[in-house]
Amino acid sequence: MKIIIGSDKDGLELKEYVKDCLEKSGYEIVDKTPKGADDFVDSAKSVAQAVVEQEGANGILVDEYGVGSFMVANKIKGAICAVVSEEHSAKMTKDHNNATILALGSGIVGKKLAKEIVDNFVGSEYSGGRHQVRVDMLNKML
Amino acid sequence: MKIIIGSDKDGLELKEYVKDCLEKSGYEIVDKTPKGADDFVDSAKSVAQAVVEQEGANGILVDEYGVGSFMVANKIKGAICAVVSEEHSAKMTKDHNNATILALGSGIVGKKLAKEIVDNFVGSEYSGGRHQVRVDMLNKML
Amino acid sequence: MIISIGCDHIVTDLKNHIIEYLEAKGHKIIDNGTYDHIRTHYPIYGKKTADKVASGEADLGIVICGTGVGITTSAAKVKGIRAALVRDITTAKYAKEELNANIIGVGGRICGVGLIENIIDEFLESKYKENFENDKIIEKIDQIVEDDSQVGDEEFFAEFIEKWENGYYPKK
Amino acid sequence: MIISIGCDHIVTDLKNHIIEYLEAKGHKIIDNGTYDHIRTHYPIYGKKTADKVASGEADLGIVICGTGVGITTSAAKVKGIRAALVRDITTAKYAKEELNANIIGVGGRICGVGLIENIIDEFLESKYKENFENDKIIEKIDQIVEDDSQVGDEEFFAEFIEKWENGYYPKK
Repeated sequence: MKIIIGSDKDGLELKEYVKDCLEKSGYEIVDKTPKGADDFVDSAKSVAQAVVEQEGANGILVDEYGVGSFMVANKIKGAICAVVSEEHSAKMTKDHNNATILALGSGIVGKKLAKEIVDNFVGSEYSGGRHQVRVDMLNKML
Repeated sequence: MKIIIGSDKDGLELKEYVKDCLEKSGYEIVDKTPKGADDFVDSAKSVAQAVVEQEGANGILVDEYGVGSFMVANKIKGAICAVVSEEHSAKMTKDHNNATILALGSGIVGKKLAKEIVDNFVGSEYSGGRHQVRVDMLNKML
Repeated sequence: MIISIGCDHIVTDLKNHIIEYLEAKGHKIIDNGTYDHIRTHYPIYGKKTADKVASGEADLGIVICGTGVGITTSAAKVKGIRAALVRDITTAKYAKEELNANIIGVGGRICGVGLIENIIDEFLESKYKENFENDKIIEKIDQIVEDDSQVGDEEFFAEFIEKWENGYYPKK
Repeated sequence: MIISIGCDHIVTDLKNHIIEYLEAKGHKIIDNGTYDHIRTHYPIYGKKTADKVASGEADLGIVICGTGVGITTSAAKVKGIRAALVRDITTAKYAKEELNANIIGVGGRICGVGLIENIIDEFLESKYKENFENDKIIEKIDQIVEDDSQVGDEEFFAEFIEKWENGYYPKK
């Protein structure tokens, strides 16, 4: 699976850590912001657009609180982004919401927790079924 | 208020950050482990014992998950330690449980969240009243 | 304050509790449903709740589903909405103070009610800190979506609701 | 597995839900109370729950109160108990795998039920990773308390319960 990542300057360190972990797990990483974008609007937009354009790709966004990236990524048509600080939501949002983008706050989650969240997100799959009507609704918006 | 702090090596960086924040807020800090203890058993025991001995002092413990320090500090008679990763518990445990020691996990909480948790903890007060019977029960234990 | 609120069928009881909690504090609530536990679809209620905020009918909005992700995402996709999904008070405060968030989302199967009450308190009580930096970021966020024709369109999801009722989607 | 469980009056319904959840998975539950919503004191139930684990009557224990702090602290103060208060699955896994925690605590007003179920699943399913490092830390923790005379003493809190009933403590 291809994982497209990006962060602003505040999220740079955690993004690098997450990137390392994912590379060690064998994922193909596309880093949209190797030096950190000027702000989370830029990083979130570019990652969300790239994820929407590439069938099967996932995205990971980091800024200081995560919530800014969440706000922005969901403004891109077809993007479903979850900001998460525990593992259960990371799994469930893949399974139920077909979320393809995960946002993390570097000032909110520590590295051990961030790694588990990311592993749960990239390791889970959308289960379809009844959930598809809701995903179709989200995808019509904007 | 005097705040007695300690960490193992994994918690050292977050402990230093918390220490800086508290010093800037004007608290008197006693650092029991300037270089980080060998393990969280040592740091938690020494901070918990010091807090119990000094009327009015509070303690803060950091290790990678926080939960090890919690386990250990509560083995000291008279110590009431809360391991916390959000602000509401940080307030409530002071107010209701008369907790005097806070444990944090450096791998679990980010710095922004850790600072808010610490501020809520040191800024709250025990409300006594009906809660005292429970605190008396805890203090009889061990 | 006038607060627009919405939820899915997983957390209706929690939403009712929050409505009582906020009414006791003197707020006026617009309850966009859902009103029972019959299976329904979170984007309906996320959009309805957000539409009221985008149009100015409500000051702020609150959305709740199981994890919070689905309903807050649907709210975030309404032009003019800056929706914050949170699990801590620090982020709620930041979102209001720096990003002037106008919708807060929480997961009712993720957060307990004590923490949720405190998150909502912080969100309602914090004030936006107006300054050049914050204004600039907010303008940048708001400019991503140009078209506002979806705001207030109550028939927007009709095609999907009809398909659902006609058995187009599996019920499992 | 035989699981010892306890709660205070704030979260009795949640405890009952967790008991059903675990019984459906085939576990045997020892329910140490409290059994209703009448105001009581968390250390009574934390200690009772922990005593069953310390004595070997139960394999593992679960304790719940509002924030989890009070009841988990009381469980932690029983000799032989390694109690972990958590709000995420990562910490639950760590506590079991590295510290061989035998009691898990959660806050019912802090965590939602979906997250709590997952935390408990992880705690029950993870296995202790026996190795020199972990064994050494655990021995160090267990050696802090020598006296085991409080374990199983059902009259231990009697003096405080009597004082409470006689109006020694304020009811506010």
